[in-house]
Amino acid sequence: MIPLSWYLVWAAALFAVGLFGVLARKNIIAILMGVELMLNAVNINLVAFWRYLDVRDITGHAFALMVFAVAAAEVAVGLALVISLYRRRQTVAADEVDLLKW
Amino acid sequence: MTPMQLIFIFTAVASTVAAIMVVTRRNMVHAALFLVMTLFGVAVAFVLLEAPFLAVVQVVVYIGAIAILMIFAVMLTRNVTDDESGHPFNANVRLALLSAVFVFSLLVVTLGGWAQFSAIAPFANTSGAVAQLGEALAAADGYVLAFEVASMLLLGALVGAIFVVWPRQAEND
Amino acid sequence: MMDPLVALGDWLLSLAAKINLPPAVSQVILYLLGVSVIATVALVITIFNTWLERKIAARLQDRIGPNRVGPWGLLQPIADAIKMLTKEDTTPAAADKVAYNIAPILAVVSVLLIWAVIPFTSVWYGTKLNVAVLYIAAVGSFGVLAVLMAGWSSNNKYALLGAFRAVSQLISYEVPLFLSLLVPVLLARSMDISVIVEKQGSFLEMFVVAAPLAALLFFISSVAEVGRTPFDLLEAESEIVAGYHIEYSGFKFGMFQAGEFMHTFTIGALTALLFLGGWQGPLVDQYPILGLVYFMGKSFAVYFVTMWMRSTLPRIRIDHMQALNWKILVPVALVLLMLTPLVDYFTKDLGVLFSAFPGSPGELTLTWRTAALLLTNLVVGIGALDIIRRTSKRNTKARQRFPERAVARPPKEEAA
Amino acid sequence: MLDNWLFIGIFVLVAGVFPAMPIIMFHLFGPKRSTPQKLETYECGMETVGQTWVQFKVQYYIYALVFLVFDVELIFLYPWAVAFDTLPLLGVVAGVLFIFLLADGLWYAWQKGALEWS
Repeated sequence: MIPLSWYLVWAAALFAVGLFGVLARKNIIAILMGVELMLNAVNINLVAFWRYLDVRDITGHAFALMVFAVAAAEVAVGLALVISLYRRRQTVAADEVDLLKW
Repeated sequence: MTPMQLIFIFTAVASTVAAIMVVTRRNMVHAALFLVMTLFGVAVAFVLLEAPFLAVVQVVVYIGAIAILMIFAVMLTRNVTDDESGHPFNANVRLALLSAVFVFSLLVVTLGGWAQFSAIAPFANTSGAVAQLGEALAAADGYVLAFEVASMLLLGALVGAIFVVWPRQAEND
Repeated sequence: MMDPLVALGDWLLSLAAKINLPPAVSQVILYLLGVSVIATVALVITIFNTWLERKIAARLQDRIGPNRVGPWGLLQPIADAIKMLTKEDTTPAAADKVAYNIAPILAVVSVLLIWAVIPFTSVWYGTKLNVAVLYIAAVGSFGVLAVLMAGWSSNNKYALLGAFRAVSQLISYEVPLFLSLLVPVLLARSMDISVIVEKQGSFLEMFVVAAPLAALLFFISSVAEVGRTPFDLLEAESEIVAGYHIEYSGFKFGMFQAGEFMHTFTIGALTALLFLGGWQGPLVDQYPILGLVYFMGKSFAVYFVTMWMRSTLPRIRIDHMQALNWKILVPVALVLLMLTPLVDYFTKDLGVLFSAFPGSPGELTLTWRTAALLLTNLVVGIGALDIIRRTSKRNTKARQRFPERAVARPPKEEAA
Repeated sequence: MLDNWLFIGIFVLVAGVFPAMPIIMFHLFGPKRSTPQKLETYECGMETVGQTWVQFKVQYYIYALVFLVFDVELIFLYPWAVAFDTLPLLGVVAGVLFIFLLADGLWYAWQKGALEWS
């Protein structure tokens, strides 16, 4: 059977890859994809803890569902901002949009 | 090595490789398709964890809706100069790689010190999880508040996103 | 009476045990056989349906239909397949090769996978999932992905535009589809299709009686999901080039067509299972094999309605298509979903009130509940129709201010 | 329970092989007489003008957006419907309120004119 550690290490790897995407990519949509990867890694952990620690406690499931809702809301608003930005500035590169820098 | 372990390793490796492709591909549509692969791998993991409800939810929400929305956004914003040529990374790529490796090793080391790190799943009947979840979501001592807050959050997201993306009169000409 | 297929499975398992196969391996082999049988059945039905559809469409339009190849043209599908095999397989030079080749496969897979959870009789089924309804929804989302991949990878303006239109139609109609799928789940308190079928034992227990509006919403939005007439504006062959599969030829194009045909029949099967009681029917307890007859009969009845619609209704316009979805189907489904649980909850214990009267309380509850739900459905449906009629009256008034110009009217009598 | 999903997994593989087989066979044995003209993008015989990329309407995004929000909200409702028998009145009302909030979002989009296809 699969030990819990496998899931945790895999989730950590996905989280790290997502983090790299968020930090390194220029394209804002790619950054949002990185965020999705990180949220998925969190979800794997939540469900793995539910399965391996106490199945009767449904908290892991409930919070995984909340993560789905948050991910959907984040993507909806984030992509709306990207599209709105693109129509005004003709760019989707994060480092060209630094009006809020100062 | 049991067949289940083999399936897990295959899934984990495939989806991690796909995730690496997601963050490195220049072509954003390819990145989105690799994202679909990764998300499907996570759905398989949910099945292996005996949470089939979350597995199908993963496919419905992520592949059926979020990935489609992403591809739509990529196509709505595709810029001729932006995706095929040029560097996909910003100036901090080395720093980003370093911090990603750091976070990964930190997580593994921290979790490795935990007593139940290599626990084996207890034998349990998980078939009632969906009904239990539904009950918990609507129970006053459960997550009814989170349930309604999720609804408000999504309502807010919908209203906000339409407000942001809907063209104003001045922009139309 | 022992079921022949179950007996066959047991016999194969015992045979495997005799030659010392590990039980896991024999299990996998048995599943592989079962899967192949189900997939083959689905494909054979699809092939038969291509003939049936042309024949029935022809009769509805006062034609004869295929009648040359074989008796009654029965071998026509085989002739079509051979024709398709002799076509050249072209991949446009500018296409994205991998996505271009995966898309047609995905289009078929997304429909074929639904058959894994369809119960044919009480004992013949692929598998029982406790999340089967959501599984069907999940599998459908791969179909959307296939359309998007096909359109994008062709590297063709028309294909991409067609894919965008197709996807916006597909995802729009998924909303009322999911909403109306929730009603049978709510009434059966289970997402397992086998359980949903078992709850519809008698005629009055069929969910189409308790929730006719939900059944109608489900049917309309599924027909739109397939993109059949009257919702076939994605590939309107008489108006635009072809939609998202413009660059596909030969067998790859055939895969999209096969997926569409299979999907149409699958909708018939799903409607039969979720709302018409699937394999349930008289005498099915004694002879489980009768369930197959009932299930197929109901499925083909619904399938016939889709064909009927196809050959009689004109194509809908794209703005009407979106308006029908967002302004009629979704609001109606939402109102229905708000009322159904309330009515269900308050009629749950109604039988206790009437327990003084003769007749068993349990049955009485069921009848009362069904009647209350039916009434709710009718009120919502008639109310929606009324609102639609009133708003459309407003529209006719607006139209009267700008009367339609006659295109070809004969000169008036007095002028002559 | 994993048994059922083993069946689904095998079904996924077989369902992939079924349509792939004729395509591969067709690719191997089908006629191939391609010319550069044949492999050009099909645009009714005209030369292709410009990039494949064309400016799309924001409308498409709005429909996808409303779909996404409805999709996620419905996911919450399915377990609620499964557990319906055990719910107290408060739970039932919570679910109905949930659907009502869902309807609110649609109403906003409608009022905003975001649902019109223009």
